[in-house]
Amino acid sequence: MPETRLLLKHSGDAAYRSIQGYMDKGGYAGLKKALSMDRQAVIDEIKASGLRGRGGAGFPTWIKWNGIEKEKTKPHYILCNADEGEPGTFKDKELMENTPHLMIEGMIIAGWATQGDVGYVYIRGEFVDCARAVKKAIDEAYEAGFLGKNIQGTGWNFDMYVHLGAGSYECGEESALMSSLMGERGMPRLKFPHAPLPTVAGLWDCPTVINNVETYACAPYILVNGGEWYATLGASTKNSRGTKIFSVSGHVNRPGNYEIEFGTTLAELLEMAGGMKGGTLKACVPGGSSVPILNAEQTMNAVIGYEEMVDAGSMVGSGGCMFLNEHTCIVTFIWRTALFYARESCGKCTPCREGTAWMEQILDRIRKGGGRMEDIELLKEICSQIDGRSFCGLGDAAAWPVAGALKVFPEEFEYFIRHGHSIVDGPEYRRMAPEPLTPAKV
Amino acid sequence: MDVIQISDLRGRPRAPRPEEVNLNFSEKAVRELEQLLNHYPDKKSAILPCLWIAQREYGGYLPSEAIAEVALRLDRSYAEIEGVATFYTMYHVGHPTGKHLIEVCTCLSCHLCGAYRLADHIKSKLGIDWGETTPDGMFTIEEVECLDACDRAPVLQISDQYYGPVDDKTVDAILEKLKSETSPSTVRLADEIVQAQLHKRDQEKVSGN
Amino acid sequence: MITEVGKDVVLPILKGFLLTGKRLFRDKSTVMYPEQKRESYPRTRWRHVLARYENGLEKCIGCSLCAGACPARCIYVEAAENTNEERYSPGERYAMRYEINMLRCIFCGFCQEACPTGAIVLRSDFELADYQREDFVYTKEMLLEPMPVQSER
Amino acid sequence: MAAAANEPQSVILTINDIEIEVPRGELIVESVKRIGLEIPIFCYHSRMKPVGMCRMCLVDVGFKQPDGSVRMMPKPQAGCTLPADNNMVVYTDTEKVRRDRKGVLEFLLINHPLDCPICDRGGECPLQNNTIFYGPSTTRYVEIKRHLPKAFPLSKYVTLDLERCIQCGRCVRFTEEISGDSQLAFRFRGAMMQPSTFELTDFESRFSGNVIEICPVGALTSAEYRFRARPWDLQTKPSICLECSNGCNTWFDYRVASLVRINGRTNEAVNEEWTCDKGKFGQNYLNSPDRLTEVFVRDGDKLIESNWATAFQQVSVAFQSAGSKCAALVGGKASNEDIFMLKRLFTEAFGSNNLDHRWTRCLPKSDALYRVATSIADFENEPVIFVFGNNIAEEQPILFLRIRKAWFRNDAKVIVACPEACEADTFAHTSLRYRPGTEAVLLGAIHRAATGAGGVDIAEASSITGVGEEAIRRAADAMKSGFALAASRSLLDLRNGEHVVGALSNLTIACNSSEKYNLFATSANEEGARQIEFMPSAEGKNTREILEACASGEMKALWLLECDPLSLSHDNELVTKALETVEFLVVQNHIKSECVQFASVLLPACAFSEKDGTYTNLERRVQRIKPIIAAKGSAKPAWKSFGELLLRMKGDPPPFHAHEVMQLIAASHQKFQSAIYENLEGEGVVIPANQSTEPQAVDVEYTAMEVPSNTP
Repeated sequence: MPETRLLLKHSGDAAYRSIQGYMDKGGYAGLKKALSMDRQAVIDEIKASGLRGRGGAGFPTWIKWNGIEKEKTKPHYILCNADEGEPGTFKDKELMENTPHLMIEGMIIAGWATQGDVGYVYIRGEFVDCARAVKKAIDEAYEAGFLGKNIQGTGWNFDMYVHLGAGSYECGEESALMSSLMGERGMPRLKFPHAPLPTVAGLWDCPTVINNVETYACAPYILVNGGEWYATLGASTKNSRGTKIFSVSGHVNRPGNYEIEFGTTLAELLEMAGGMKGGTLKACVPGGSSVPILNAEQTMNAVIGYEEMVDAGSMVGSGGCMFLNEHTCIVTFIWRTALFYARESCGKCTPCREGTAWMEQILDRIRKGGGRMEDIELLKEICSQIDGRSFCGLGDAAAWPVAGALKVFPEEFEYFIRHGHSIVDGPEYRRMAPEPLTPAKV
Repeated sequence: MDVIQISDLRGRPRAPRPEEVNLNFSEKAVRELEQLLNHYPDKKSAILPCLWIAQREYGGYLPSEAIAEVALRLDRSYAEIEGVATFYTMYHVGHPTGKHLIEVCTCLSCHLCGAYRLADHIKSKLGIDWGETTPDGMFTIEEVECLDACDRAPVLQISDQYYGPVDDKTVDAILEKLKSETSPSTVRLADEIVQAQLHKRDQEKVSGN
Repeated sequence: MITEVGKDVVLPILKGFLLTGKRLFRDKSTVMYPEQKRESYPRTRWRHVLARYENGLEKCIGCSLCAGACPARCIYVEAAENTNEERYSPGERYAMRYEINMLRCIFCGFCQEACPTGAIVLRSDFELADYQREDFVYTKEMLLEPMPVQSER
Repeated sequence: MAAAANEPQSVILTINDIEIEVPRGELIVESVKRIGLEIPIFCYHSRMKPVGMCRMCLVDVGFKQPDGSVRMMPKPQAGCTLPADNNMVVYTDTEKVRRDRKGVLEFLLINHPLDCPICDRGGECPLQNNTIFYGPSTTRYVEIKRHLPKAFPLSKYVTLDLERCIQCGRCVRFTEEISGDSQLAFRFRGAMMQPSTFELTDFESRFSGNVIEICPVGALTSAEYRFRARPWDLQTKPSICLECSNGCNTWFDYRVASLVRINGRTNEAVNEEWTCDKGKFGQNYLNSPDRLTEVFVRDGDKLIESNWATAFQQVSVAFQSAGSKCAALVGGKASNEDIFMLKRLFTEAFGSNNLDHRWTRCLPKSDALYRVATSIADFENEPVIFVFGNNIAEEQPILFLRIRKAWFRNDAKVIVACPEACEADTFAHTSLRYRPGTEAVLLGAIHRAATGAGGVDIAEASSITGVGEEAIRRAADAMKSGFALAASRSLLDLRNGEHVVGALSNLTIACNSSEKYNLFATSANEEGARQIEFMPSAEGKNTREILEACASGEMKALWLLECDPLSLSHDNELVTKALETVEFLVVQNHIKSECVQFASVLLPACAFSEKDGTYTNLERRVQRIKPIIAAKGSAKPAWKSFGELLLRMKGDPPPFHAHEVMQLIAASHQKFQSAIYENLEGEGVVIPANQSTEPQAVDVEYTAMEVPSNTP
């Protein structure tokens, strides 16, 4: 299947960033339509579309929207998770920079559907460009009367603010993001069934809708064209509907964002990105750093879809697809992944705080040539002790890639431990690996 | 092993009393904070934005006076503010950075595209290691986790700008350009972040009240 | 009658003398204590000693585990903190007072077993007799090993 | 979690195949205790909000499906955060759960220094215990452990060892949720996360001792207890704290007859399980060399060591010759038994009624003004609380915790009126910072604002007190439909104390809250002395009159029991003159005080840890103490010495045991009948209040007083 540009259709168009250019291309029509509809009808439309959360977990969006109390007793908040931090993912960045109004329109639609009062766009601190673009778009939307008091004469008031983070991957986890927005350390909060859902008690204990940038950006299209139309996209898959932006990076010729319909294969995606650079395909991390790694054979057979990817041995995740060429040392790559999680663990729960650091220490030792054969078994054990035992998903996300790589590329680890250096070598490998390089040949 | 004597308590520092804290925010900063407080139902939520303001006001990092001032302005305890500030990597708590902070992403995609070799180049050129500052106080180089610009790997961030993909030559050019730059990039980044959160109508709201 | 007397009385007496007579010509097993001393077995458990490291620092850290393990409750430990100027043991803690009541001690060796640093050891010195009850409370100074010769603190 | 109104309040769940009924929303970790099981925990603490950080309490959870099958959840769940629900199925001891626990403990131990032999927590350490029961026997960790500062002196009382910390957050949550000072917070993140004060500055808190007790490892240890003993060296007995009038329950740990440390003992009605630093660290006087252990009698300029017989001889002669011109004053640390026997000695043997236990400047006659109606525990459920006068966190720290809890848990509106900045301001609904001396005016203004009549003009009061009109109205608004008053008798130390207290009483009457009027005692057994009526009857003299009579030479003999008038009275000049002038002065105390120099006879008394007896706390709860360590020297319980003196003088058989004294008290004071010793095990007994008639409004001058700048 070729690329299906929906959200990214006008991404290259500079005029599209301003409200005038956006409205010229049919922007805010979805919102206007929504405002003319009953609130429940909007949610039903989303339900019909089969839209699922694009942040990584793939939770059906309409359930969140529908979960907000209909009889309002407290302020309702609409929260946009723009704290994109997953290594390999950069789709939200492009969406916010190039099509900020799309996301804002989606948030206002969500606000209308759930009687929202205030919307917050939580953008990671590094994304200053995005924040500027979103802020400008919000200000424009106010002037055009899509935000503020008595929106389009409906009598409904809705405010929206930009909030910037300050450097923490953990804040991309929805409850940690709420903690961070409320001025706390970005640590996750108790989740259902241990505490009420955010739709019941989220920000400041009030009902809160929280979605990813891409999820919100889909809403205007669904409203304009109808949920049923949206559901026709990706109909070849089990339960994944619509389009998904994949951020392709690594050893490919044309890294960038590619929007595809569900049901496309990873091989087609690789082709869109211009094929491999510097060697043949060795492995692929299809959905951001936290998903299990696939080898070349699995990659070529994988179909993109929430359930289909699980069958292939990995996950859609947030769509950060990294292709690795034959000169990549999997051990070093996995060590770097583990280092990322050890540095970004918030420290709240024991398995993640201690386990991620321990895994990193072991992999670092192996990478420096001090590995022991029993380390492989130990790493597997540690992974199983973290997976599912941690407070939030970060622990699981730290364990999956390590466990996955040990399953898919056991020979690489064994070779490294036995010989004290990597199975791959050459200038390409040396260009990648950090100091100190393994002692054997370099 | 050195043991800190329990009996050496007389010299222990105590936290400053509220009246001992100097409030150094400029008038502009106070006004900005006032506007930002309008965004949230409680004062606590403004901790992150307020720390950004403080980082700008105190010259690109957060000395203990800055923490104390933020705590006082938002009615929180010092320890809590310090806890929040030390959690996030973009706040530089306690010690100043160089005038220009070069943040090199070495995470997965950048690692695949040779970020470590690039970092080695910068390190040897400036003669410093991760987290160190050049003797003239111009540059600090820091390793950061994924900046989410993997399509431009290897990428580095200076102030609010991303540079990528970069190689040794472009890095040299960037460093040259920065040397002539007068305003500190750390302050500029904090300022940009504060400005990005100040909406047009905030001013109206505050002045309208 | 007479034969019975001979069998039951005289014969055993003669047998006894015979044994004594035989032993007369063997080597003597008696040692001339205290001039002579018998060799003790390697695991003999007698008088306690507080050991030192090679650099002269005390091994005892005053953890009181020996006192906790002691079934006779005969050990008393009071700990204190090392300072950089006045250092008795490595780390933070040392035994300021260490006393064993030898009258109560049953030499079971539990203290040695409980000791995490191998500081309290039971050695072979068994001459523990004394004249005053008070003298049986062995203090830390009495128990400590002498300083190793070559080292300086 | 709030249950919907129409849902039943209890749920039925299955734990390890045993069905039990528990209240809706109860946490699993509490529910399993009902069937005698225990889930290992570190971060969970029943008095704080659950956080689920340590993951030690992971259990297998599933739900019964309508068809009867059980669907287990794919991941283990934290028992400390999971509320019980219908159809829930919990397994606490499966192979999987055991493996998870082992895994968590392995993680916790990889960076834990295992310096248990020198750790003060060793032997009573939850981490040790859990490791023994659930943990792995060896470690697979071969890397270098994390190294951080050890034995860092966080404050005078608390030592921090960051290597031992398992980041459970109990201490951080304590300062946030319970004590409210937020002195501790986590710094940094991930593996380097560490609890600390702001830049490791001094840990300034009134309740810092509690974090030592709740720390599940030896990360926070007591600087005073540091290396003084191991748990197995210690003997532990229950006791009561006498540092203020709260009567907190404590564990008294001692070794070879000397106090080593004090820990909080659970009494839900009094202190829950908390102690304040005054109570936990302020008891070292028991081991002090200043303790009075022998009898001394005066010989010219010198006090010479003597014996009880000589002392009794001299005392009986002196007091008999003084006739009714003798008096007795007691301080706050005398027990009910001491006070009662002293009263008996004076009324029956000396024929004097010059007795008093009050040391305040004003000594109002009306008993109604001394009322205490609300119990400590009831404060938790009061919707509106008016804290008036001095800093309550200073005077009654544990009561302060209750009031804070009322706000934290139940959203109570707390109105704080205090002349200086105080801890209660941090959660006050309205904070009224008045100028010292203007108490009555402020109360008058609130009275006017709440009732629209009486009191004083609000605008005028605002300018006198320095409290904004808006604040006064806001406070009055919250209070007018009823409030519970928390004020202490130190208000009577004000020059116009009687008017201030009268104004408080009038305000409660005006707001229909006279049954929630509380004027709390400030010292340990002040309330007990009041209940035993250790006060002058009609012809007797009160404290001030006694001191004046002593100073003028009219009073011939004075007996001071457990008190130091020089520190208790506001008028040191008068006290010095009185003590110098009075002919015969008996000082009976457990510790040498300044007035020893004036004494004719010095009698040693037992401290609370050495005697049997009862104390009555501010809510009239009678609590028992038992002798823990032997009396020092020839000291004896004060009541015993009074009994012996009574025997000498009147031939009355003396009581041999404290419970006999209590029976005597009960016989002469009806309300003590419930407080006989058999009833005093456990939480103690609250004795009924005096039968008083409906409180009447009193005439009050709502005027300000000049306060000399040097007195607080």
